Amino acid sequence: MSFSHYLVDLAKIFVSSSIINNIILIQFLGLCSYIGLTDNMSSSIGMSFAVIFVTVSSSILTWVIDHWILIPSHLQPVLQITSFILVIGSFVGLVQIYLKKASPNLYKAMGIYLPLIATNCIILGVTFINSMNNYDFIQSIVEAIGISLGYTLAMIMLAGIRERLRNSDVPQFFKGKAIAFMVSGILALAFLGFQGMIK
Amino acid sequence: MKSLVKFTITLGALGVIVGLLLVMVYRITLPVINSQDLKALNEGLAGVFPGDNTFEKLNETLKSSDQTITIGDCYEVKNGGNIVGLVVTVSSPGSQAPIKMLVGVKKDGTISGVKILSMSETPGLGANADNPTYFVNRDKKITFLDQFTGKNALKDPLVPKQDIIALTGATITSNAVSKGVKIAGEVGYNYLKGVAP
Amino acid sequence: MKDIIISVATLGGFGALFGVLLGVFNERFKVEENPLSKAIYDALPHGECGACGFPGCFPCAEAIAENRAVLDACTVGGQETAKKVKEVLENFKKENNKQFSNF
Amino acid sequence: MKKYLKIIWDGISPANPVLIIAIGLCSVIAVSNSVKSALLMTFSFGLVLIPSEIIISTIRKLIPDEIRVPMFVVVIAAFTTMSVLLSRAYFTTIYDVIKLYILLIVVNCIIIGRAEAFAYVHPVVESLFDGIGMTIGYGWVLTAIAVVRELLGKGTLAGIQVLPQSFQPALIMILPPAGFLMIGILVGALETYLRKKGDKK
Repeated sequence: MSFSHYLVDLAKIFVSSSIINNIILIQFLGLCSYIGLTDNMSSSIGMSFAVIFVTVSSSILTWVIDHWILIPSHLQPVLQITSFILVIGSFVGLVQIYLKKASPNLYKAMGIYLPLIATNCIILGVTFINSMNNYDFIQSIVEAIGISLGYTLAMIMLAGIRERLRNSDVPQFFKGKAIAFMVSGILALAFLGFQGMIK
Repeated sequence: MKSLVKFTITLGALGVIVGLLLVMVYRITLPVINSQDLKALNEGLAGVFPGDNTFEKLNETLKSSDQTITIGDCYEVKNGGNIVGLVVTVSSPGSQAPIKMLVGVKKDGTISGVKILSMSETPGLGANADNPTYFVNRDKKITFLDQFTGKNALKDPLVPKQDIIALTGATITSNAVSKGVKIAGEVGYNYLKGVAP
Repeated sequence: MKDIIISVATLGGFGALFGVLLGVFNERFKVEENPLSKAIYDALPHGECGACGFPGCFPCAEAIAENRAVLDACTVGGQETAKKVKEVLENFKKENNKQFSNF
Repeated sequence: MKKYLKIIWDGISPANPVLIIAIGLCSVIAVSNSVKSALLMTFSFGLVLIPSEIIISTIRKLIPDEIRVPMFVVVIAAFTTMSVLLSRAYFTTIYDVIKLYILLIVVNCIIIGRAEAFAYVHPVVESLFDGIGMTIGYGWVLTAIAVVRELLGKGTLAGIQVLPQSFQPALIMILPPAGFLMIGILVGALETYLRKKGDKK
């Protein structure tokens, strides 16, 4: 198809992966770090950068593995899950070691949630979505960028809201994580409004 | 330096062991899985195009008019030597991944039956598409897929909220299935027109 | 036979490659661990539940080590964990008074 | 024996994976709209979590600390793939039912969360009981939410018509956002219960 068609298609993938099918508020993947870290803004931003880096680099490498090794050798049903996760887990290991040195307080703020990115539903989700829709190389990178920016958008939104909630009188019953769930429910409802924006 | 060697050996050895185990299990289970898939396919074909017919795989792949829908293998339906219809494998983009279906098409374009081969829609919502106990019409016990049987791919619009009742809470899945069936019906009709007028 | 080679080569190969990468990163970005927080971390129940307000047990252990948090910060652990943490702190203080003082 | 019961009880309420540690939420919200899928999810979840914790716990001495994350994920992913292949070949009826959930479980954070937090530092038997406790803890929360959502959303319970036909189901309850709201209420309830129990002690 013509080049302009291809660009329109890329834009469609980007918009639908970041907003319309937002990975957190519509597809409900990656909620563990979403609820756990948004009680302070700096760890949410730190986590989002870590997720962007690992998502994009993993989807590049997993696309290469998928199309150069797995599909030609018909070993996809066997090796796909394990090889993708090996790549993602190792990238997370690299980020973990690097962050421990580069910004120790960010590393401490992320705590348990940093290793959790490894199986974090988002990254494996992205690589699987790319593989199932058999996107080509550029499309899978755009999808990865779109989804991780969608993740960042949702994280920063909730982190901002929770910071304001801290000094407003939340009923005792809902203090802490409970109000974060309620707010996310309303955010998810709002994001439902984007459905069907792209025909 | 020491940790580098330690990591490489441990991760490398783990990769090798896991690789070996996975292939071993794959080799044992592959023949069984293939025979199961073949059985499921034959059941699917018979289910989608009732009657005692023989199914013969086409070696040419047919083109679909709509760019988002891809047509897979097609099977000519023969009854006593003459062609009575075509079963088309079609996959259309669902909410997260493509939905793969078998669609039976008669010579005049009417749909003889639809079966979903694979999809990954959310359980309880989109996944109700092939749920035998989920009825769009409770008293006549018609499931979501039964609606398509008997409709004509050329004359009927086959669009949710018009002549197809959509799945509650899963508009994307309903649209994807309906569009897939419509395109498969057209492709089947055009092929059959050329082969058996 | 071919599939065994491919499978072992892919997983083994990438495993070794990432082993090297992780090893290099680990050497280059070495950071000395605070022995006290490591000791306190071992005393905690590793529920990683975040009930103490810290995202995970290690941040909580470091907070106790740098006395940013109180001894029984770990609510799930309750009394016995608090007792264990107190023991770790005591014998740490006895062993190397000098090192402990500059934290 | 009392120690093991404590571990199981931890999984059920004080350290409930979903409500307190807040991990594994991805599948809870997506799947908790009908009791049938909630029970099937819990069954397939236990099928993967318990053996994974046992495997990780047996080989925990061989895993260097710095690269424990890649090691865990590869072991668990390999184990899940093998069980999928075996169940697809030999237990096809079970496989057809839980095939949608398997992918959800492989990405589930509880398995890695527990491998990292518990199985890596505890002996095998305790890890087994932690797996059981976590599965029950995960299961009761999922089913509780599913009961409420299916009742209000469809008027049925595990597919059986419970509320009279005249009841107009609130469609919102089966839509995913309701999963968030339901968990919010449950977390609030459990935390107030624990806070009250904590003050009394």
